[in-house]
Amino acid sequence: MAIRRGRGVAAINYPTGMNLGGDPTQALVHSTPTGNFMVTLSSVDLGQGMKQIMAQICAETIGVPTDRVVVDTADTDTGPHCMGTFASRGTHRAGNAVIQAAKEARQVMLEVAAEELEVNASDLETDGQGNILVKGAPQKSISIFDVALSAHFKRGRSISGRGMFLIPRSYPEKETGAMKPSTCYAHACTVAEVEVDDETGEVTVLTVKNVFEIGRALNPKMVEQQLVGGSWMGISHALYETTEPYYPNRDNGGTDFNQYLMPGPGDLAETEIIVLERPSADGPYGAKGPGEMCANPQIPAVANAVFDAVGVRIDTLPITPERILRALKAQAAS
Amino acid sequence: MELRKNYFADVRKDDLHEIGQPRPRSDSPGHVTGKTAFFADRNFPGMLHLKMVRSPHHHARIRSIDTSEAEKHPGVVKVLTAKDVPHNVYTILILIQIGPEDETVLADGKVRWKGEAVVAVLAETERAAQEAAAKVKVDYEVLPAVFDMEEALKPGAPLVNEYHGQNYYLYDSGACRKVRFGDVEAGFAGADHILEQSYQSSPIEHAPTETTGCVVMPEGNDRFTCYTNTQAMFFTLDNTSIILQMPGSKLHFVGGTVGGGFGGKVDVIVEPIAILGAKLTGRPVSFIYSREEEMQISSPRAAEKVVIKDGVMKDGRIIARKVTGYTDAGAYSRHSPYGAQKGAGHYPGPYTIPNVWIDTYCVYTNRTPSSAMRGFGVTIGDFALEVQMDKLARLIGMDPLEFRFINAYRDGDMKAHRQPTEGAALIECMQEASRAANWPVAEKYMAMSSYKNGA
Amino acid sequence: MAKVPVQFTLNGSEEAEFIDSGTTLLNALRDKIGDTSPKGGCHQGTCGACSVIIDGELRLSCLTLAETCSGAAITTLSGLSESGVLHPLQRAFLDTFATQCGFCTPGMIIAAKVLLDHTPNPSRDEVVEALSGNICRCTGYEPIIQAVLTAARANSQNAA
Amino acid sequence: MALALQTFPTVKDANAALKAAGTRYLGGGTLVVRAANEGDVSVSGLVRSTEPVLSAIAVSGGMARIGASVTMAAIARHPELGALAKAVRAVGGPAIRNMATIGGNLFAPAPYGDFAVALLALDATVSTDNGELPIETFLAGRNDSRAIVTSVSFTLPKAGTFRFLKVSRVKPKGVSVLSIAAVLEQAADGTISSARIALGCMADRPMRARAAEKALLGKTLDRDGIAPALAAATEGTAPITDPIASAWYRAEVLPVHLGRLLLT
Repeated sequence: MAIRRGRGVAAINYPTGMNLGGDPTQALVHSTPTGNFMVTLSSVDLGQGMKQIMAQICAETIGVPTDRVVVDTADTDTGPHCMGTFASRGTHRAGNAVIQAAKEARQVMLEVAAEELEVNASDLETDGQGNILVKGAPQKSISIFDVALSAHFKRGRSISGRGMFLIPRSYPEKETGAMKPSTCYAHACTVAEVEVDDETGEVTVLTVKNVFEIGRALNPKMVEQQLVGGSWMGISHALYETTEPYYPNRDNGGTDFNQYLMPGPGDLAETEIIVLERPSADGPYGAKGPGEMCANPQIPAVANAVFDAVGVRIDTLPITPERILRALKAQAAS
Repeated sequence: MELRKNYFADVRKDDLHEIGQPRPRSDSPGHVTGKTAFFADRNFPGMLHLKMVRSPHHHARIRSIDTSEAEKHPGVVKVLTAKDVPHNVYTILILIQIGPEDETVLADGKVRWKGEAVVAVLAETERAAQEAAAKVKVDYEVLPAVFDMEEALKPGAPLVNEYHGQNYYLYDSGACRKVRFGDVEAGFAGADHILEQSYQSSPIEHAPTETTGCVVMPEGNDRFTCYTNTQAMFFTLDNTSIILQMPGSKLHFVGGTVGGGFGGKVDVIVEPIAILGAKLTGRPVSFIYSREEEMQISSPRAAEKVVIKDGVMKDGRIIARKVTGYTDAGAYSRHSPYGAQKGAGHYPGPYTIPNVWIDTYCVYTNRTPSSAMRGFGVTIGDFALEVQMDKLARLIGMDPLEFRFINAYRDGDMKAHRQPTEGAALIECMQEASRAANWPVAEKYMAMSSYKNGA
Repeated sequence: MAKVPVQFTLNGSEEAEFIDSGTTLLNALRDKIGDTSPKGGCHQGTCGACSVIIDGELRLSCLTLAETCSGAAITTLSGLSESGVLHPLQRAFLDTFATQCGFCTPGMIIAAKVLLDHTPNPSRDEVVEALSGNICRCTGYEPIIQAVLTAARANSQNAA
Repeated sequence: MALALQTFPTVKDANAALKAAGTRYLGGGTLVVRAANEGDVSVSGLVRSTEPVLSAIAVSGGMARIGASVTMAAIARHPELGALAKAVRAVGGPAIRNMATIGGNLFAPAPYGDFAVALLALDATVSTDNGELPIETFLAGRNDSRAIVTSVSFTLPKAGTFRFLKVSRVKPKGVSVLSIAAVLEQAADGTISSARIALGCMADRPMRARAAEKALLGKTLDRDGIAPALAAATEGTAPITDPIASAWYRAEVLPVHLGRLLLT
C-alpha cells in the first residue's frame, strides 16, 4: 500500500451577470417619516445574503447605518422587475439599481436638509451615522431623522428614488462570434494538495489554497461564506458528484443524500482563502459576482493534483476511486 | 479568510462606512430561531397535494392514457392531462426570444425522457394522490432512445425533439455558436507541439436542502398567490402567464428565503401546473418535489464534452487553440442553448491566444433535461481548459504555474470574441497563490502586472 | 380515515391533537400544531433538517410516527430560546456566520444541542460525528463546526 | 387505503395482525416509514408491539441476548457490549442510531445493514415466536420471513478477537462501499485457530467469506500468512452495484481492505 501525494494548480476567470446582457433589474427606495429607508425589489435571496448586501449598499449610498435600511423583496405585487438571481448577477445588477435609486432619494434628502439648514444642497455631506453636515462646518448639521420628518410633514417632499440597471444585450456576430459576453470578470487561482491511495483509488484532499479576486468584498464575512462553501462544492464536483454514475447506463442514479455523494464534515480539506479586490468599473462599489466562480478552480486543481500523485489522467468527471483504480491498473498493465 | 489590501490599493477607496464592513446578516436571527418562513411553511386549510405520474421510458409514444380509476379513488379531486393545459408547449427562454417552444407541461402523445411529467393528480392528502397516481394507466410504445451527444448528431439517430427537427439547437450561426479569431490552422502549422485532448463530465445535481416547490392560494378574486422558491420571480410569473394564457395581473408571486438554489430553481416547472390545479379546483394546492424528484427529475447541470486542440511553442506560448464544446441539453432546451452560448464567450479561458476557433453545440438526447447550475456554461469548460494547461506545461517541460503566467491575459489584450481585456487580475491571483502555496516561480513572473503598462 | 389522539409536551407545553393514523411527527408538528421549525428536506431520513429531541434523544421527525410519541417530551428549535434570550448555540451560529440559506440550520442546532447536553466540551471529531447526519449544501460545514465549538467554549466560560 | 398503525402489547397479537395483506412491522421506521413517505402504496398497515422483551438487553454467562427493538444507540451505550461499539457506530448518524433497531438491521438491504454483518461474523441466533434460526439461515430467507423477530443472541467475542471495518466514500457517516466483520481466534503460537469473516455489500445481504476463513486457519497474521485468504476473499461474492460503487470496484478493493483489517 502506498499513499502518494501530489499537488495541482488551476487559474480561472468568470463573467459577472447574465451572458450577453439584456437582463434588467429595478429597485425603489423611499424613506419612512423617521428616516429609515425601505428598498423594494423583486430579486430573490437564495441564502447568499442578497437582502443584507442590498441594505449595506443602500445605507452606504444614503449615508445611514445599515440597520436603518429594510429590504422588501421577492414579491411581484410590490417589487419592480428583476430578471432573477442567477449568473452571478444579483449583487452586480440589483446593487447598481439600488445605488441609482438611493442616489435619487439622497438628493431629495439633501435638498430638504438644505432648506432646513439654509445652505445649498451641494454643500452638504453625510457622516454615515445618520447626520447631514455642512462641508467644512460640521457643527452645522441636522439628523436624517429630522430631515425625514420635515420632508413628510412640513415640506411635502417624497424622499424616494427609482433605480434601473440594464446592460444592453449583445448579439454575437454570426461568423466571427464578435460579442460582449460580460462587462467584468472575477478571477481565481487554486492550489490543491491531495493524497491518493494507489490500491483503492481513494483521494483525500489535504489542503486547498484559494486566491480569489472578486472586485470589492462588500461584506467580507459574507464573501467568506460564499468562498468557503464554494470551495467545498468544487471539491465535491471534482471527486463525488454525478446523477448517472455508470453512464451510458443510466441506472443507479442517487435518489437521496446517502447515495448522492458529497464530502461530509469528516472529509474537509484544510481550506485557505485569500481575497484580492480590484474594483470593477461598473459594479456597485466595484463589486463583481463571486458566487459561482468560487466553486470552479478546485475541480481542475484537484484533477491535476491526482495526476501529480499517481501519474494517471482522469479526464472524465467525477474523478472517482473506481476511475483512478481502473487507470492505475491500465497503467500497470502497459 | 484574508483580504490582501496591498493589491490594487491605487484603484480602490477603502474609507467607506458600510461597504467593506462585516455586518451581521439580517436574515440569520430568523434562521437560528426557526422563524424564517420558507415557502412550504405556509399551510392552508383545504390544501390539495399534487403528485405527478411520470414516464418510465426514455423515449416512447403514448398510445392512450386512462385516468378513470384514478379519478374514482377516494380523496382525489382532479386529474390533469395535457388537454387541460391552455398553452401546453412552451420554452422558458422565449421571454428573451430564444425559441422555439419545445417542451410540454404534461406529455402530449410522446415522452422524451424517463421521468417526464404525464399526468398530475390532485388529492386531499399526499397518500391519496400517491395511491391514485399508481392507478393511472398509460399505454406506451417504446421508441429507440439516444443518450450520447455524438451519436445524437449522427445522421439516422433517433429524433429526440420534433420541435427542433434535428438533435441540436439551431443558432443564427448554424449548428453551433462560433468564434473565429486569427488563423487557427496557420497557428497549428507553426507550433512546436500540438496536443488534442477530450474531456467529459456527468450531470450534477444542485441538491439544495429545500426541494423545488410551491404553494398556491386562490384569492377569491380571480387572482392566485403562489408562494414559491423560484430564483426568478417575474421570469416565473411571465412564463406562467403564457402557459396558462392568463393575464399577468391575475398572478401574484411571493418568494422570500430560498433553501438553496445553485441554479436549480430557475426552471418554471412546478408553478404553472399548481396554479392550474388551484384554478380548476378553487382550492389551495401544494406541489413540492420529493427528494427523489429533486435528485433525478429536476434539471441537473448538463453533461458536457469538450475537445481542445492546442498549438504550443517550446517557450511556453500557446499560439493556437481550437475548442469544440458539446452541452447535453437532454430532451428539452430549458436554459441549455444559453449555456452553450456562454461557453463560446468564455473560451479560450483567461489567456491571450492569437489564433482561436470555437464551436459550441447544444445537443438534444433522451437524458433528463439539463439547465443552469452554479458556473453554468463555464465550470466544466474550466476543468477541461485547466487540465489541458497542466498537460501542455508538462509536454514542454515547464512549471505549470509559470506556463500560465506566460499566457495570462492582461488589460488591453484582445480576446477571441473581440473585446479588449479590462480589469484583469489573473496574474495577481497566481502571484498570491505562489506565495500561499509555497510554489515559487521565477522573479520575472512575480514582477508582472495585469495593468496595461505593467511589467 | 382513522383519527387517533396524540398527546405530548412540545417545548414544555402540552399538545393534544387528533391526527390521521400514520402521520409522521414532522407533518403533525408542521401542519397540525404549527411548529414549522423542523424542515422536510427529504422525508427519507437522509438530510437531518427535521431533527427534533424526543425524551433527550436526537430523532428524525420525518421517520417517526406521531402516535408513537404519546407522553413524550419533544424539543424543537422553536423551544431553544427562553423568553427571547438566544441559546448559546443560536448566538454562536449568528456570530460565526454559520447560516446561509438557513434550511439546514434548525436540524444542525438541534443535533448540536444534544451533543452539548451530553458532552459540554466536545472535540472537533465529536462535533463532526454529531453533525454527520445533517446535510448542508451552502457552507461546506466548516462554519457550522466552528459555531458548535464556539458555543461549547462560551458555555464552559460561563460555567467557570 | 391510508396508512394506519396498530400497536399491540404482545408479539403474539402483533404476529396475528401481520397476517393481513399490505401490513409490515414497524421497527425504528428508518425503512418502513421512509418507504411510505416515498410513495410506496403497497403497505397500508403498520404493526408494532410494545412487549418489554423486545427492548431488553441481557448479558450473562458470556452470552448476549438483545431484543429486536433495541436501538443501535442503546447497544453502543451498553457497558458489556463495548466490543461491538465500532460496528454499531457504523450505522447511520446519531439520529438514525437512536431509531434504527437491531431487528430492522437484519432486513436492511445492501448497502445498509452493516451491523447485521457484525452479527453474522458473531454467528448470532435470530429468535422469533416460531423458534430460533442461525443468522445465516435467517438472512437467506429474510424476504419471506413474516414472523416478528424478537431477539438476537450471540456469544460475546473474546477480548481482542472481534474486528470490524466499514469503508465509505463520505465521512464520517457515508453508507458502505463494503463492510467486513471478523472474529479471529489465535492459538498460543499466534496462528489462527478459528475464523469467521462476514462481508457487507458483497451480495444483496451479508455473507460469509468461507474460502478466506479456511485459508486463514493455521496461518499467522502477517503479509505472507494472509495472502491465501486475500486471494480467496472474493470467492462466492456477487457484489452489488449502486450509486456508491460498482460490483467491479467492490470486488477489486475487498482483498485490499480485508488485508488492512487483518493486519491492524
